[in-house]
Amino acid sequence: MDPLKIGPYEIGSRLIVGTGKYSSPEVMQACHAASGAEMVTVAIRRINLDDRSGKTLLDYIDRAKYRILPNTAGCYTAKEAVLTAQLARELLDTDLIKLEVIGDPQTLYPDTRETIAAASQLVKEGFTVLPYIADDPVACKQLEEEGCAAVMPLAAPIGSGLGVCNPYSIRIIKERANVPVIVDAGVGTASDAAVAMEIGADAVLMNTGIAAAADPAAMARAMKLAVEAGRLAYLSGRMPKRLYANASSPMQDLIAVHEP
Amino acid sequence: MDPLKIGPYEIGSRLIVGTGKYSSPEVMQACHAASGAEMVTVAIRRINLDDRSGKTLLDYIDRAKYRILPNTAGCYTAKEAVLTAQLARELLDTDLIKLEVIGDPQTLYPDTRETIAAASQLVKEGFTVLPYIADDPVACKQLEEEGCAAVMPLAAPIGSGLGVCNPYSIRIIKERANVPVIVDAGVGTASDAAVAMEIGADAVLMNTGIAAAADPAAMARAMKLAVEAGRLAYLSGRMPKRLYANASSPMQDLIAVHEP
Amino acid sequence: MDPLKIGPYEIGSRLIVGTGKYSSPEVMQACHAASGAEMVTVAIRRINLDDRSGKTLLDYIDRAKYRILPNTAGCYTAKEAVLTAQLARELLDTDLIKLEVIGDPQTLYPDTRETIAAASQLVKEGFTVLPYIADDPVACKQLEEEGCAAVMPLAAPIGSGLGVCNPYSIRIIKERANVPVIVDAGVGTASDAAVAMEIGADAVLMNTGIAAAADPAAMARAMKLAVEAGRLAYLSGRMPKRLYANASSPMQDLIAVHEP
Amino acid sequence: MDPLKIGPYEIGSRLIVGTGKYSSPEVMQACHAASGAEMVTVAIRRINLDDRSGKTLLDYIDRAKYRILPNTAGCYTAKEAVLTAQLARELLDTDLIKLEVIGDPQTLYPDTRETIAAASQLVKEGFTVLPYIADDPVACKQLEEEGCAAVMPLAAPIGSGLGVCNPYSIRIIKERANVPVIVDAGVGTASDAAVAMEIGADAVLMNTGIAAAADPAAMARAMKLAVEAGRLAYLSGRMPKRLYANASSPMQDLIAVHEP
Amino acid sequence: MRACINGKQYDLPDGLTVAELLDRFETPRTGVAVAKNDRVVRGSALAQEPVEDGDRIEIIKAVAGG
Amino acid sequence: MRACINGKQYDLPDGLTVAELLDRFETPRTGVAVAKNDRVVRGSALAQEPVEDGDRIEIIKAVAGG
Amino acid sequence: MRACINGKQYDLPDGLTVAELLDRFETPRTGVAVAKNDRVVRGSALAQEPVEDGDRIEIIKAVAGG
Amino acid sequence: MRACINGKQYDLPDGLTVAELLDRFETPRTGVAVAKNDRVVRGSALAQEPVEDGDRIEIIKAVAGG
Repeated sequence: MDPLKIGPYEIGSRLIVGTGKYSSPEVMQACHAASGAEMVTVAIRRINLDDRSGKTLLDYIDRAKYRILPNTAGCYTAKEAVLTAQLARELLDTDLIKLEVIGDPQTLYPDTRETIAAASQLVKEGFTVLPYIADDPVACKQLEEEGCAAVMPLAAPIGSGLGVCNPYSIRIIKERANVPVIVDAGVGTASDAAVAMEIGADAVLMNTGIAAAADPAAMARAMKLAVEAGRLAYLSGRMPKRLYANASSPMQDLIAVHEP
Repeated sequence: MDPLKIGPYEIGSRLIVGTGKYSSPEVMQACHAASGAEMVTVAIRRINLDDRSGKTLLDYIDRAKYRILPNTAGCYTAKEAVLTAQLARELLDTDLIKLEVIGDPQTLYPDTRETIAAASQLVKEGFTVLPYIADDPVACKQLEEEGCAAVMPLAAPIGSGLGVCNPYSIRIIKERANVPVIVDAGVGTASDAAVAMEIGADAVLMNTGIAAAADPAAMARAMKLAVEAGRLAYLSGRMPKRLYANASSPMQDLIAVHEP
Repeated sequence: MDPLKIGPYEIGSRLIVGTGKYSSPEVMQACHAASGAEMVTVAIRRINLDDRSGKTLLDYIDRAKYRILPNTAGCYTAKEAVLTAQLARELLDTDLIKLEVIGDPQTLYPDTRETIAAASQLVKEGFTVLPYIADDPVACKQLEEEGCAAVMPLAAPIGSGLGVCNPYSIRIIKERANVPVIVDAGVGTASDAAVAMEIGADAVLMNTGIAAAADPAAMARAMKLAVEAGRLAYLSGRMPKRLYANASSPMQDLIAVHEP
Repeated sequence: MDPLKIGPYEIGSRLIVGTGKYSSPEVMQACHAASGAEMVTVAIRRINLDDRSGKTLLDYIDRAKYRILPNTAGCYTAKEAVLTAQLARELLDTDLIKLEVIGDPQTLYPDTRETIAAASQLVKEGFTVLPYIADDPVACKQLEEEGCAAVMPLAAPIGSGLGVCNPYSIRIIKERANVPVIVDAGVGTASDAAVAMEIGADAVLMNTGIAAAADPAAMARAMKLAVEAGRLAYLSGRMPKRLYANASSPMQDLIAVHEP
Repeated sequence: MRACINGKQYDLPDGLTVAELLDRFETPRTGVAVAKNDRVVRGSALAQEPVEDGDRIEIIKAVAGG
Repeated sequence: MRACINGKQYDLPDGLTVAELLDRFETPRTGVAVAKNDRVVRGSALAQEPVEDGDRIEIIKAVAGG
Repeated sequence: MRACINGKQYDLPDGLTVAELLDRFETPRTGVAVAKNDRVVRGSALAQEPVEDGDRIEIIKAVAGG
Repeated sequence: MRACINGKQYDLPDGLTVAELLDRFETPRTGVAVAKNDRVVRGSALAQEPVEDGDRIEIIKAVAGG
């Protein structure tokens, strides 16, 4: 597949996957491998001061294989998100940040104002900012103008698995964007990912669609194939749709039988 | 991908492709290779008695690689279809037949009565019958009871590229079938094929979706990947859908910032 | 609303309703009144020889207000359907018959072959035949050619409430039909009925969509309004769709404010 | 239909219509009458200092029949919108304002930040604010918290006629809202309006869907009926959907015929 | 003699007409229709139409349906 | 003195009121509203409100819109 | 004698076999199949199968199709 | 002196550095990052950065998330 450039970075796979909700770190590793992803997201949280347990998430991610994309999930304000991003940079030595500033815990929709404010600040501080945002063409354009390296409109609510609820808005966002459009959140099955890519999305970011499948590793591979299929179909130029039929076999030179 | 059994035959790919509408035999060969298909359809027509031209379609199909599925496209009656099938068997030394008895040239929808009558006759004559039929659960069940090796409901009119117009009927057909369900006709792009497979189709048969793409070989590969993706997703057990969000990152242990 | 001609009959309402599944005859009467329907369906069944109970269904239908459309629901063969139609004619003194020959009890999809055979016979006997059929343009055309006064393709399985599952097939059927197209079965809510009429259906026949609503009489009125709305919208010629916006207020002569 | 309360106002019709894009004031008046609307929108623009022409828009609106809802269409900033609203109040002696602060001229999507800022200011000044906004549950909730009397998420881009592109987001917005949800923009035909109301929208605001129809007055009536139908269906409690059939006629006591 | 009425075998006196059969079952004349051996018996013929040994009689009415 | 009326510069005599300005342009008093320098001028104040050099005046009406 | 080959009437010498007919039209033996009067003529029988007056002969091949 | 570590108040000896604080909690140096009063403390500065009365300290790590 043609590689994707996000700011200064280039990744060979257009599928970005999360690290959340897996039954075990080993299952997560199997899914990461099956997905073919080269970028994985992680969250930033307080350590448990009373817990001395050994292995941490990072022990299960081979950073030679996977570029880490820390997120600001759970932040409700620009200020929280900015500090979380700064800590992530210090912790992971990366300027990549998946900016996520949510407005409420039921829908996990972004707070557009806080997201733009945080993006503006983080860009000034030299971050490569990938903001999670509603499928709102104006908000996406404003984030691009603030200097974000990509925009990540949602396909559907985080963890809903509803797929691309509004292909029109995603298509409008893509047609007007000068940065990569990464469909983030809501992908539930392989065809959802293919649809997103066929609309023109440059990549898809998902977590629950893989982690919550009955066989996560098999679904991870399905998602890998679907993203490639959708990308290829987008580049191939699909046939035009028509209401009526159009024979694929010739309609002349047919044999004749004797009417009884 | 898990192989597909159709009557006595087993094929490794769940994508069956046509030979029609290609700009050249070489393009067709490239598409066949890219599709990974192991079964290709051909039509049966009168030779041109005045034409001495050399190469024929079969010269471009390596029968060691591709099993040939002759069709009865263009036939309007059971009698025409049966004789066409008999000629195909004589010509190609195969008992496989894609039974197609159409009702009119605009929609190319099948004539259900003639299709069932022809299927009944051909099964008696030892053919392995794959009938093209409407997305009609009763007609599909009747064809199965007549002894067809598979049923091939349409996703949309032949050559329309509309995709799976009625996922409910295809799902009902699959849930009740004891023979493979091959979605035939109407697939226009990769996600259409993935959707068909996710509903539970055992395979997809297409021609125009590949041949009429701007880059047919690239689309052929997209279709290959989409069929595999859809099959895997079907087997993987997708996540349940929900209207509201479900966080993929933990909602506790977030950092706090000092309110200004 | 413009009246609908079905064979020799003309009805003022394009909504035809059933008499089944109501909690009481009084609820049924309230729904019939609220629906504005002028034609109602009834089924034909054996009397209970041991039951001397008084009132029957017909006591709750004012035949001055409602034209009765008997059906052959439950018949699996042409022969059963024909005798049922003959008994209905004797009983109700009408040549109208909703022809229904089903193929199985789970999907209640029609048996196309038996339906066409029965239609052919009933037309010869002078019936005004309204056949329930799959959304199959060829079967619909064949029934028209057999002399049916209308064709009644299903929107979705009987009692499913899924609405118009395949608008493309219904549209094709309508564009090619020379008799009224009445969408029968599957309508679950008002917008389903409006969609069917906007596609061009000449009428809608429903039962469960009204009878199984929490407030059947209110839903009956909703269906009446929806059928009228859909019919009017179809006749009005809807605006063209476009992906991008088109201002409804002028974009010039706006006031200016002083930039701070 | 049950009346709708918007802040201190109550309107008997849940259809609000525009005054734009009509071929003549007389056609507009006919459409207003046919729509049954009690509230109509107007825009605010500079007068033409060189034009002495007589009649103005207001001469064609009977304010005893129609409550006027001025809009701030065309404004790109909160400051422009606020001054436009203040001028509208002075001009029309109403505190009602349809707040519209757009982000770009191609999509006419709202600028969420400017819209919220303007809403906050206008509420402080005692306006009854009805903001046009994206189908963004967080933005809608924030506008409610700012004191808006209703929220007006778009169904699709203004003038696109695409209908409710994302029923999920509208449903989420409605389920969480404590003020009326008025679906504004994008309705193209009657069933679109019915769908919006069935999801739970409290009203629908449209202009192009009526004005750009081939027969605007007929479409205006279609929209009136569709809004009523959708509202009634919503209140009636639709039947549950099911994949398989459910007979509406009894399956017992069928007649038997003698097998030949 | 025995006849099959609505799918059940009944022992009946000889020389019965369909009309008399309906009376036996206290079935109203109106609101019902009758078929004998897959052929409709017109209402006007009920009083003449004999019920004979082995006959299959269907007596039907209209019921609620969609 | 010069003032900007609906986005255009005009040379105007000194000591003009907004009401007089409307008269100059033969603009009806009803069906219009006026803002001066981003602040609405109430109808009751039109006759008193002066137009001064550099003022930005907006005179608006209702037009067809959605 | 006259026979109908692929829908067209041809005047042909008597006593012709299907094999000879194919040769006449310089039609290769492989890649084609033949039906006479709605019945397939097996390849092995082409040399024996006579073409007679009024026969309807279909000579077919595989072509591109979906 | 008292400081707030990850949202909880702790009584701590005076003159503590952030590095010493981490040691107190047996927190590994790697795989964590620290902020003091809403400003990140670089790893290289942990040993110098004092913890003072009323400080708000955040010690974070990477966890599974989407």
